[in-house]
Amino acid sequence: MNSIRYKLSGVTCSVLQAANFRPAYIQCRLYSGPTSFPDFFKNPIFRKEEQAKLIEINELSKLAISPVKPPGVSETSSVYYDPLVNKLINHVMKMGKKQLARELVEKAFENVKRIQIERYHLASSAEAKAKIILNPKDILHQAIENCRPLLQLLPIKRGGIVYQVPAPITEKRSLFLAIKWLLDATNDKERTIHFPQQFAWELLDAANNTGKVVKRKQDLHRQCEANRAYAHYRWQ
Amino acid sequence: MNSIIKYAQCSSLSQWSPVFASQFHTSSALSRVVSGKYRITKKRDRPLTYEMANPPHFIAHRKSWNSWNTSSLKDGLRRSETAVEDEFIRRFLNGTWHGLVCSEVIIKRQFNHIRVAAIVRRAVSPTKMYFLIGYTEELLSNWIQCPVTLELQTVDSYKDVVFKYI
Amino acid sequence: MLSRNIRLLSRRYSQAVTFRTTESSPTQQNENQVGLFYTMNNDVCKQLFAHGGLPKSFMKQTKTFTETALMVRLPALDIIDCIKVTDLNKPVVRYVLYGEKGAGKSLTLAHLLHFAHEDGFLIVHIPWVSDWLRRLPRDKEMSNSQSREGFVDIPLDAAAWLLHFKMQNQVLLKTGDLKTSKEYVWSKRESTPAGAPLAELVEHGIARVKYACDVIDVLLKEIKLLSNAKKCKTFVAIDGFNSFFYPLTRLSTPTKKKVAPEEVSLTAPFMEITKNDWTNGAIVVTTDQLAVPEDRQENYLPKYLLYQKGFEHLDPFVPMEIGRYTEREFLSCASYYRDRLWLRGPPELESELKLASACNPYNFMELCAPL
Amino acid sequence: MKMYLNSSKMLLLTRIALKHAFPKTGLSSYFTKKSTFRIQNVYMYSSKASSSTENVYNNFTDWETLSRKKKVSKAMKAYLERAKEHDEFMKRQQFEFNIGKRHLANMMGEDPETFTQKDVDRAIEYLFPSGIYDPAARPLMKPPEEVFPARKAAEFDEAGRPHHFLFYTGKPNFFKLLYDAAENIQLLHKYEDKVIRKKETPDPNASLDLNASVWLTKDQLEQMLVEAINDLEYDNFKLVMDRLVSLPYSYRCKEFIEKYRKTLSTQRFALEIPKPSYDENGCAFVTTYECLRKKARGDVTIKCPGSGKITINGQDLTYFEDTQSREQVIFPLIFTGMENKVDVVANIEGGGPSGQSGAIRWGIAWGLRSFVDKSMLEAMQVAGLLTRDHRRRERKKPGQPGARKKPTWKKR
Amino acid sequence: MSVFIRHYNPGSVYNAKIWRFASTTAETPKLTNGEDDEEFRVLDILKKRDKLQRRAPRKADVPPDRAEKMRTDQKWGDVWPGPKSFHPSSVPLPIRQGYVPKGQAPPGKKANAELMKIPNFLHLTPPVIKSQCEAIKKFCTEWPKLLNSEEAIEKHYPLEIITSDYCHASPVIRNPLSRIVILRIKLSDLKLDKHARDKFLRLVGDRYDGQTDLVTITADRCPVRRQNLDYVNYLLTACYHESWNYEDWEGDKTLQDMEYYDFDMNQSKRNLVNWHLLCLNEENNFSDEEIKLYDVASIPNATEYIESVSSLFNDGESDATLKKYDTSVRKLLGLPDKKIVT
Repeated sequence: MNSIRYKLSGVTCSVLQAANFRPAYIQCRLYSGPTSFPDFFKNPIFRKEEQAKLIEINELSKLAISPVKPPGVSETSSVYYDPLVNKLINHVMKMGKKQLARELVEKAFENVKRIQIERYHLASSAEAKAKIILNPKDILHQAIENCRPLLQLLPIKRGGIVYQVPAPITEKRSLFLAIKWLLDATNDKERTIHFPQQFAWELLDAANNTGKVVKRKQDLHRQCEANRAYAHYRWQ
Repeated sequence: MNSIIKYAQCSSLSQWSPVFASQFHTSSALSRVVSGKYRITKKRDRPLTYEMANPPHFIAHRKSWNSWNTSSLKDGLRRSETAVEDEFIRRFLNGTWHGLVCSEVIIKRQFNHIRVAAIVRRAVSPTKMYFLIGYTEELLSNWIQCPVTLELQTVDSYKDVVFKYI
Repeated sequence: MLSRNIRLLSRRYSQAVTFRTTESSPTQQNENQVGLFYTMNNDVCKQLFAHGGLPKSFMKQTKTFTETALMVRLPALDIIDCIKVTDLNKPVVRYVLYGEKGAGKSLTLAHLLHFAHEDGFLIVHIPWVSDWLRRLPRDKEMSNSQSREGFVDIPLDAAAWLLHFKMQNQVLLKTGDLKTSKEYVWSKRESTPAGAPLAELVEHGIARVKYACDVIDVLLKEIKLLSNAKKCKTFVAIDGFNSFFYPLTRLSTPTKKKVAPEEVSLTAPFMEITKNDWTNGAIVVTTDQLAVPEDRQENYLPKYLLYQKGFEHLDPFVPMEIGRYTEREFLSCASYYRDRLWLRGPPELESELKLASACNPYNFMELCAPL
Repeated sequence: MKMYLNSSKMLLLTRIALKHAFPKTGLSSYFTKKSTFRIQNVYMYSSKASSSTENVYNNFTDWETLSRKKKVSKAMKAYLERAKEHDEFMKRQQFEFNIGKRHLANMMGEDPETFTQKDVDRAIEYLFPSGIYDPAARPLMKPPEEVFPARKAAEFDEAGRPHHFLFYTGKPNFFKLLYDAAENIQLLHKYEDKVIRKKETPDPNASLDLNASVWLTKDQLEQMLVEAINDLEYDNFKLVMDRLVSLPYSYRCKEFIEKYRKTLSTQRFALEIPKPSYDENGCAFVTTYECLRKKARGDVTIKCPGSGKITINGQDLTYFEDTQSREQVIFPLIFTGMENKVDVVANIEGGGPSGQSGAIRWGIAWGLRSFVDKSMLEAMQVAGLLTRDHRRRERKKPGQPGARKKPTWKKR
Repeated sequence: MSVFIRHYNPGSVYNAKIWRFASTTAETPKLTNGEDDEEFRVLDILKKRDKLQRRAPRKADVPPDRAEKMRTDQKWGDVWPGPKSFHPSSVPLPIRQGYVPKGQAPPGKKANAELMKIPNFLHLTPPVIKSQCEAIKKFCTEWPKLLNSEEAIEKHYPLEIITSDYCHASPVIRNPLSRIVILRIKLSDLKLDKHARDKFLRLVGDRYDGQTDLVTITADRCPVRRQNLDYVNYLLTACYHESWNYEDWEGDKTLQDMEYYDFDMNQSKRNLVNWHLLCLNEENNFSDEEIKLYDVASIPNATEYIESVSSLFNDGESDATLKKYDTSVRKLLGLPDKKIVT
């Protein structure tokens, strides 16, 4: 009897092999006690413009029925909240000291703003003044855009030799690399210069496409260009 | 008398005696806490009562206490004396009702009245059992200076008290 | 492009709410200028606040805003009226500014200094008392004073203060009618004759740093005499006065013994001058939680900060609360920041910041920094 | 000899049933070609409930009459014996339970007729307060069907012929379920083709919204089917049902799907929104007690015609120094745009700044529900402001530096 | 050595096929002996006689449970009069207790040691309690009508004596903790004038609690409660009378001892006088005593100033007292009033 049942289930699961999302089903609750939300809780949408989009395609009432996770501690729907800044703060944070990280990033933005206002006042003509971006958040977005790598090198072992194979990069990964490189560049400063000051300079350099981080990105691209011959190793 | 003993041996009474010869291990890895725990036998025929089936860390979780008195409360009185008396009562009962008590002895104290409860095997004639009841109550109340009453429940044989076999 | 029309929008928006006033001299300012900013011209500002008086963060703001603008607030106007009204031959009236951290006490004091300067007062101003008593930079020099044994001298700070005093009152000192009444002998060779102008006394103090503390002591006595003799109107301004009354200072004698404020040679003269036994002047003092360590910062009320001794020292004083921004002040400050490109974004940003900073001026400035 | 014949018949039967026992889904092509005729046959036979009128089965029935005269095998007799005995036992238990209930009602001095199971449990809890932590280990007096494990009714008749055509798969109910699902999928495919070819108009308004419910969990399914299911089979079940639901016209077999759906406790925020009560000078206020977050506990009162003043433990918003917790407190006010229309009074203790500000945030959001219109209520729900955050710091385990961090691996 | 009658009924090998059913075997149906299996009889060649005279266990004729015969409308109070460990045969309820893995039935009430262990309230069912209360009712005295509210009680019985008794399990009913006696009284009920109140508070020390205005005196020195009670009463009377008599050394009370702020004694009076004299630019060479005696009424609106200063010290510094102090100083110094934000 057993063999039949085995074959039976064998048959059905062979069909299922293709769509192998089985692990996703098992809700792992190895740890007793509520340290996280069960996985059928949806992520909150609390920013005004995202909600506006939802209302347009009147999706909101549908979502309102299913349970939703509460927004995190550092997330608010205020006008000056920016998820990218929040991510940056988390990257700067060490050993859970979020307040210190937030202060450092805010001081950096302040330095950026002071430098830009100074430049703004020094700029002579009107359109020179217009070119200067005053909002530090815009500068941050600009800097991140400039530092995002488009390709990455994957070490693939082929016949005993490890080749650096250029491969497409995901959105999250490129954002991570951009922020990481920015912080690396900031941290190899001399002792006497403080983090906010150095970080402000880095941001400004990256914003107008100069500076160490952008160079590092270009080196990576050049490397990828050089190794494009191995590109097909990705599939074997 | 000897038939009981013979009968007991052949039905491996040794498994019944409350204090089992649990294997005693000296090496550090194996000398973890084994008190109140029983190892699985090959033939899976060791009978366990509910009390023995639940190891000590299940007290108050799955099984309740055997002695009920106010000595363990905050600034309770006569802590050590009560413990010693309880132990004495238990040994006395196991001794006088030799081979008959097939569950643990439960001692409840209210003010100065002590109630001792146990499950006893119907292996002796009722007249003998009444004698034993009177005997224990009388002696215990003299020694502990408190009126002692015995509340027993009789059972056919050890098999009725068995909860599971390991 | 986007940022440009936002800037235009914010300018047009800020124009709607007037936040500036052209009336830049404190003497003429009155109620309808409350909540508006007036710009001090630079040289007066340099003259008054070169050696301290404005908080460091405010100095950075002035550099970024390329102008020093002070907001006209009610407590300052109140004190200015009181000073104008009191007839000067009555004993001196003492005002105590108190308020939360970052409520604007030092800036109100600066505003009053500007008024005193305009009104021709002789200014005796200590920018921050706990700089003397509680800040210990490496090169801080403490020595035992010669004239009064058992006291500790801080000659460098004294000299710096004399310089500050000279800078603030250079006009009055130059007119020369302030003479010393007595002859003072510093050492065998140096002495200042009676009738010498105060400027010379101050110069001597600056030159011979060793005697700076004694010079200050003498100077303040002289000022008292002069103001009693109606020669000059004196305006005493002390920021963080309550650190004089904290039981211990961070200074230590060469024998590494902790010093109480009474044993510091500079406290006595300033205690003297804050008494009300002289006339023809005004005293404005601020009590601040930041001037004392954590364990004495439960609340910001003056009697608590001044201890029993301080309170009785100043007793008939006028307590003046410096509160948070009112609705109008907050709006004008926000539009000023927008005008100075310090703040940008949609209008409801203001209501959010109003709630987040609880209208505390310093907090508001801090919150706007990264935006 | 008789024995041999008897068992051989059994073998024959098993081989037949076996061959047709495969569910349609995943049916490897090998079977379909060869014995399509047989499957219909078996198919008709299997739906026991539907009485098959075709006469093609008459010859089967006389097998039964034929076998009745046969001597029933010993195993069969033991099985029937056990089944009968079990029924008797259950009847006895039921009788004892009813008598016990009457006695208990009499003991507690209540009317035996209206003595519900809840009263029984409460009475037992009163009479036998065991003080044992584990609810399963406490004394209980439950009706027998809850106490004794459910057993399937007899599965095959005297002649030893199983009632269910999938009996020999070991889990007839479960595979029947998969079988029906597959069948429905076939139907929907056919219907889809009909819609495409014969332009039949699908029913426009009937639709199937499933986001308020989830598939039955494994043990609920086991309870329903009275069969043990392992994880692999449970995954297959969910997969098949999802496949069924994903079909465009799945609303046609809505009741089949609903049977295996467990509706989630719909966010009951919309249902009982507290009515604001009015204090002496007539302004409406709502107090939410029990605002929890991490270790912080407290309550928040919201007064409606207010001026946006916030008092926490008697102090202003400056009770929190760091801006992050201030922003958390004003988050719901800004989100609903009520920051100048509402006064907030909160007193809270325990936990740190982020715990306390989180508790106040939830309290404010929960209190604002009665001052806010429906659409904003939904917006708040989607923003997650109304969900109670029950997450707690996970305890540190012995032998580990933290709750989850393991000691660093040392080579030597 | 008592004689044993051995019963030995032949046959019926007890074919106890142990049914691995979790509930105690007493519960499960008794298996009937294996019926005449007509197949596979086990051939036993080495037929050993059953050496051991297996003594079948005595089939004591156990009377059926009392619970079965009970009527369902019986008076339960008579069946279970006092506290007694659980006994299955006299409790008609089919109770089960025991933790078992899922899918098994918990052990029944027969031979269930757990049910015997847990305390049971079978002797205190609601009807029994009601009947017992009825019985006791005639011994209780009725609560006096007048003492219907908290205030009435406090008015009539200001003095509160708190003693505690303990019940515990031991042959002796004595308990050392029961000797402690606590006396509690509201200070306002004691008729004390200003000086007496101040002295009483100094005597009582930290036994007096400011917020609740209660004096609590506890005594646990003496071994017996009665002695403690007398000691507590003695303490109260002694303090009370002591606080009334005025000793001569109380006269020279220094400034530090003052428990409240007295304007005349303090420095601010001196400031005021100096300030006043300076205004009139007279020479002030008063000594301390003269300053104390200096009558203040002559100084214009000084009284409001004095009262505001004392309230600042006595009622504690707060915005209100500060505002009062501000207005009074302005009036004193003749300054314009505080501008209010329009």
